[in-house]
Amino acid sequence: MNTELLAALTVFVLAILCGFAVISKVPATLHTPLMSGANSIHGIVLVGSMFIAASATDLLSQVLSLIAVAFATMNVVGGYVVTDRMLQMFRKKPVAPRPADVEKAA
Amino acid sequence: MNTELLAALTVFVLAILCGFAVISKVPATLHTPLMSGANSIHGIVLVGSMFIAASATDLLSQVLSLIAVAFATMNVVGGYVVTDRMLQMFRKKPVAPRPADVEKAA
Amino acid sequence: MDPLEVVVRLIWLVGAAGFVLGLMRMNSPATARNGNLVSAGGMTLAILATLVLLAVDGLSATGWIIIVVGVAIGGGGGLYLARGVKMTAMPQLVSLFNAVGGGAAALIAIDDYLRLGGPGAAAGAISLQISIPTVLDIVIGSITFTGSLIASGKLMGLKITPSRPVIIPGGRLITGAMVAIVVIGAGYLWLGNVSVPVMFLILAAALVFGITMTLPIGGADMPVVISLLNSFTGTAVAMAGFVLGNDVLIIAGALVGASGAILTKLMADAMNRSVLNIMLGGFGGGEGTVAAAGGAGASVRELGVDDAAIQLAYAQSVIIVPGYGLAVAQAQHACRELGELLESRGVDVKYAIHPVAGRMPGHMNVLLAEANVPYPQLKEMEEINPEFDRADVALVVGANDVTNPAARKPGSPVSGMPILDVDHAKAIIVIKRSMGRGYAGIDNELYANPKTGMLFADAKAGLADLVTAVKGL
Amino acid sequence: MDPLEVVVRLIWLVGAAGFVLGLMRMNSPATARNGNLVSAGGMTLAILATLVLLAVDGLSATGWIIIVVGVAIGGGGGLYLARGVKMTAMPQLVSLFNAVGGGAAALIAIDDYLRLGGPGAAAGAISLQISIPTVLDIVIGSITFTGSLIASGKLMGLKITPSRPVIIPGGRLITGAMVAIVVIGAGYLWLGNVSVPVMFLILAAALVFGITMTLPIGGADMPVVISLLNSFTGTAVAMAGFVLGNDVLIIAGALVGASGAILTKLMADAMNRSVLNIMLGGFGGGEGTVAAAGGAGASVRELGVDDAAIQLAYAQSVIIVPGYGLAVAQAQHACRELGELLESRGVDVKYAIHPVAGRMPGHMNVLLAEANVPYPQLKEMEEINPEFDRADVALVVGANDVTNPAARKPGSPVSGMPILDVDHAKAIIVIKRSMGRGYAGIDNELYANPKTGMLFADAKAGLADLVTAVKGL
Ligand SMILES: NC(=O)c1ccc[n+]([C@@H]2O[C@H](COP(=O)([O-])OP(=O)(O)OC[C@H]3O[C@@H](n4cnc5c(N)ncnc54)[C@H](OP(=O)(O)O)[C@@H]3O)[C@@H](O)[C@H]2O)c1
Ligand SMILES: NC(=O)c1ccc[n+]([C@@H]2O[C@H](COP(=O)([O-])OP(=O)(O)OC[C@H]3O[C@@H](n4cnc5c(N)ncnc54)[C@H](OP(=O)(O)O)[C@@H]3O)[C@@H](O)[C@H]2O)c1
Repeated sequence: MNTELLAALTVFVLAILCGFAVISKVPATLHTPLMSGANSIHGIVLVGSMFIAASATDLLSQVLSLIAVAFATMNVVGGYVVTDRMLQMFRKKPVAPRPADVEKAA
Repeated sequence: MNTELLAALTVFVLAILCGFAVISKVPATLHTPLMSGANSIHGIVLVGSMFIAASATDLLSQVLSLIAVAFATMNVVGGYVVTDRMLQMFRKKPVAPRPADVEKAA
Repeated sequence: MDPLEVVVRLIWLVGAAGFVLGLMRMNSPATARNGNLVSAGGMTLAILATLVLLAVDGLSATGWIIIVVGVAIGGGGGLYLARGVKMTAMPQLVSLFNAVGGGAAALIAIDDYLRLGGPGAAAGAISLQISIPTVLDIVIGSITFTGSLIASGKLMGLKITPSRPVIIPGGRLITGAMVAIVVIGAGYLWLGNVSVPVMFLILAAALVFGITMTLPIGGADMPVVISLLNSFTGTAVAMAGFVLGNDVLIIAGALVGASGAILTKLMADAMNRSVLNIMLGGFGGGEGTVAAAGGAGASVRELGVDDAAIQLAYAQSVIIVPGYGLAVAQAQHACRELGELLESRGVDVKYAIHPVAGRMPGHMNVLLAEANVPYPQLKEMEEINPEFDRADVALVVGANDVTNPAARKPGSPVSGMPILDVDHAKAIIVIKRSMGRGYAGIDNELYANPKTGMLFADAKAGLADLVTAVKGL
Repeated sequence: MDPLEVVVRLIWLVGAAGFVLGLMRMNSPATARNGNLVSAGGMTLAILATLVLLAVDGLSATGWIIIVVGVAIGGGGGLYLARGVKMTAMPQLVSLFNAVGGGAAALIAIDDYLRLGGPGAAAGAISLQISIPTVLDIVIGSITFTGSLIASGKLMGLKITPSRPVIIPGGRLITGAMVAIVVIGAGYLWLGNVSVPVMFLILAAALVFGITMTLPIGGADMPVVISLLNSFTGTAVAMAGFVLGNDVLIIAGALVGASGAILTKLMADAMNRSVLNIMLGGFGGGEGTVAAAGGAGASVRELGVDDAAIQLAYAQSVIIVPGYGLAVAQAQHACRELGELLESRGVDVKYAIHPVAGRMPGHMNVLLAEANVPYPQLKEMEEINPEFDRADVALVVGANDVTNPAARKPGSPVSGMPILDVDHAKAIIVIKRSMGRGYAGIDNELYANPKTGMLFADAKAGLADLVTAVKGL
């Protein structure tokens, strides 16, 4: 085993431990948003997809990497937007109308 | 910056994140044991102390590394033992006497 | 390493830290939205840094086209779907996004394998260090891809993927065969052989496995299944990171893999199920079991709309208990209307939200928030339970299991699940269509309680009738 | 990398994982003890693997001697102290262990610097990559070393380190000068200069800084200070890891550095203080302020021992509220005796444990457990507070701030701190020596409450008198 792989393994294990530790006693109502938030994070695969797109020379590779980039971007963009929409539902208080708005209405 | 340092930095940052995540809503009664438990962990400096002991050639180095090894071992051994003693206080229920003990007493 | 690469890697590290800190903040309602933004910020940084690196390294015109077109298609599609979807359809969308993420991860490994083992490549063995993560990435990514698509389809109630458990004739056999192909194929490749056809065979088997694994599971269990597949995608992405030698993929992937696993367990625990049980297809028939009308419905008291309206209108305090039936009937707006009407008559109205009412965690919060029910009226289970003692009427709308007193006694499928103490109220009105059972498929002795009156109706129609009746008083 | 080194590094990784998982389990009382064992297991693995690596790499005889002798001395000493210490003296011991840990980390950097920059070394610049962590390690490690020793001494109440805040004449000036020396020295070395004397100058300044930083802080704030220094040691160890290029030191050190920082904040929050405030020496005079006898003691009702004994003996239920005074007077055994006596007469006795009663978190749990008070009788604040309404007598033993109703109103130093609702009991008996104030240095209007009777006595003597009196009834 070379140094690089060992370093990669170390990083892998530490990230797993982070993942275990990061989820603590979450109220059940946050389970779905949290799942959705984690779902967006693996959209990072877009970085990898861009790398294979950059080095694609034959047609097959180009097609595969195009699909990969499109898929990954969908994961990222859709994931974050839908999570944000879910979480909007959970704001503690309805935002008080700002004075300016009230004036306008009056 | 070379690859090695970058890898070390990555590991450093991930471990910090682990540290942040690992402490969640702890009941106040566990604060002291938790502090003591973390205190034992940095006794890992014993590993480093053994390395400098192994490569010490002049007297000054030898003395310094002897102190370092002694200090670090004290940190490790004392730390874990005292933490364990503290935590013994927190067991939920007094352990029921085992049947064997009861018989003996009878 | 040239300075640009060092900087890019440091930015990736910052991005990864953003993911961790973001997830941490998403653990509590007050900071959750901000946490998602932190995570998104980390993602943006990581992607921009990658683009700069590629640009400086001289990305070819074709490369640019692929990336721009891909981002445009994927981003546009994702945005369109995420913006347009109804609140109640969000879980299926999450599952869809999860599917494409897993697909992208698998594609990376496939592409890599074609380069190393394809016709144009230099002959020679592929080191274990590459072949292990490559095969794992292909297998896990493909299972996630088809599995999540099926899960999504089940939640949408598509014809080809009905929400009830689908028993395929010989399904176990097919699943078994697929597992065998994957295991043997992987072993063959890891022994040092290089073969593109075998890789494709593994790919195909994993895709089929994803389907046969998910089809037999009932629609009601899907949230847990989606969470599990989400964790799988994380693992696949981490494997892609090993294939490409890229730290940020490894970190983010492992993070999601691990946190997703914990989350899956929490979700299953909250509804008193074990993950293994769900994956093997347990009692989770969901609506499939509704047909079995309650045999214990011996001494049930039926209530007319007008009687119910009078009870509600002249109560001091009413607690509304929404459940899955409210969601199915899309009765949230009717529910809010009734609540407002009662409030305007001076009745104190509150909503009791059980954590697993409905079919996804937070289902009721999302529904009622969509209908603009004021947030302070929504009460979590722990908060509202002591108040049932003082409530005049508990109005149960399409909820069943979450009110079932059988949960307090051992020996039933819901035993041990904390429930809403509806039976402590002075009177109970239950709106549902029949004596049909809920998700757990068991009878509810609450309905036989002398304090309980049953108002048999579709939730939406029943609530609308109540509104009319109260207005007429 | 040769295979042995690979294996050793993997074992180190397993050890590090043990630390994280151990800390995670230490977050909840049920798993805490097991968590400490997991962490200790990881440590054992890491150390044994290191020994094997050194042995195979041909450790010299002198090397063996240093290690064996060092381990024997340190391990023996640590074990002796940890086994022998009284429960109430544990915080000072933790601080001592923390001091030696920081010292060891500093020694590693000192040794390394002597090798690279000392007379025998090849002349030439030391790269920033080494000089930055070396200097940081020396500075942080030394501050921790002396700072923790002082903190430990203060808690032991040694003459040279009295527990009250010590104001050194010109202290700020000295502290400022030390900071200047460290900053200038570090800058000098980081600019590429190599100089052992400058390194020793920095070392000396940091050692002095550790003393002048800690001396002015009151003994009562020490738990927070120790926790902060603990976090410092973690950071120093991580720096030692950078110096030696050793991952396991980096991981464990950073882990402790970060978790220690969070813990410090939690501890400070629990007693309603800010970390900055504490470090700059706030109101934390602790017993120093006791002298200021309460001026508000206008309408206080004094109670005789016999009256108090009658109230207690004929009550249905008594809640005992222990505080710092109980700890000072070492009255925990007398307290348990009284509790048992009352129980034997059919009185229902419970203990109300405020999370920050005493001078360290968990102080009361530890004390009462040592005196063998049955665990089920110890009630946490949230659990016991509703029960005061039904209690006949609340017996307050040497507690003050944690019962102060002023906390419910804004504008006092304790405002916002959750308190024990002692004033809800039908009658209140307070045992303390005088009208002296508690840690926060403010009066307690509870004592002026008509329901309250004051029994002025040392906690131990007072409780013993009560026992005698109750027996005589
Ligand atoms: N929240 C989650 O995350 C989640 C996920 C998966 C599973 N679950 C499980 O789902 C259950 C949730 O409990 P619940 O009380 O909300 O629901 P439930 O126990 O599943 O009961 C729903 C009831 O609604 C009635 N209903 C169906 N359609 C209706 C309509 N159009 N109008 C009026 N009533 C209608 C049904 O009775 P009729 O047929 O007589 O009308 C049924 O008994 C729990 O067992 C939970 O463990 C929850
Ligand atoms: N637990 C922690 O982690 C921690 C750490 C640091 C600070 N603190 C702070 O410490 C305070 C703890 O509150 P507390 O109510 O336990 O204690 P307290 O408010 O400090 O009051 C202790 C009282 O005990 C009395 N006392 C002293 N010696 C005594 C003796 N020998 N016999 C009988 N009584 C004696 C004193 O009054 P007399 O002089 O009249 O006898 C004093 O008023 C809080 O303000 C908390 O924030 C806590």
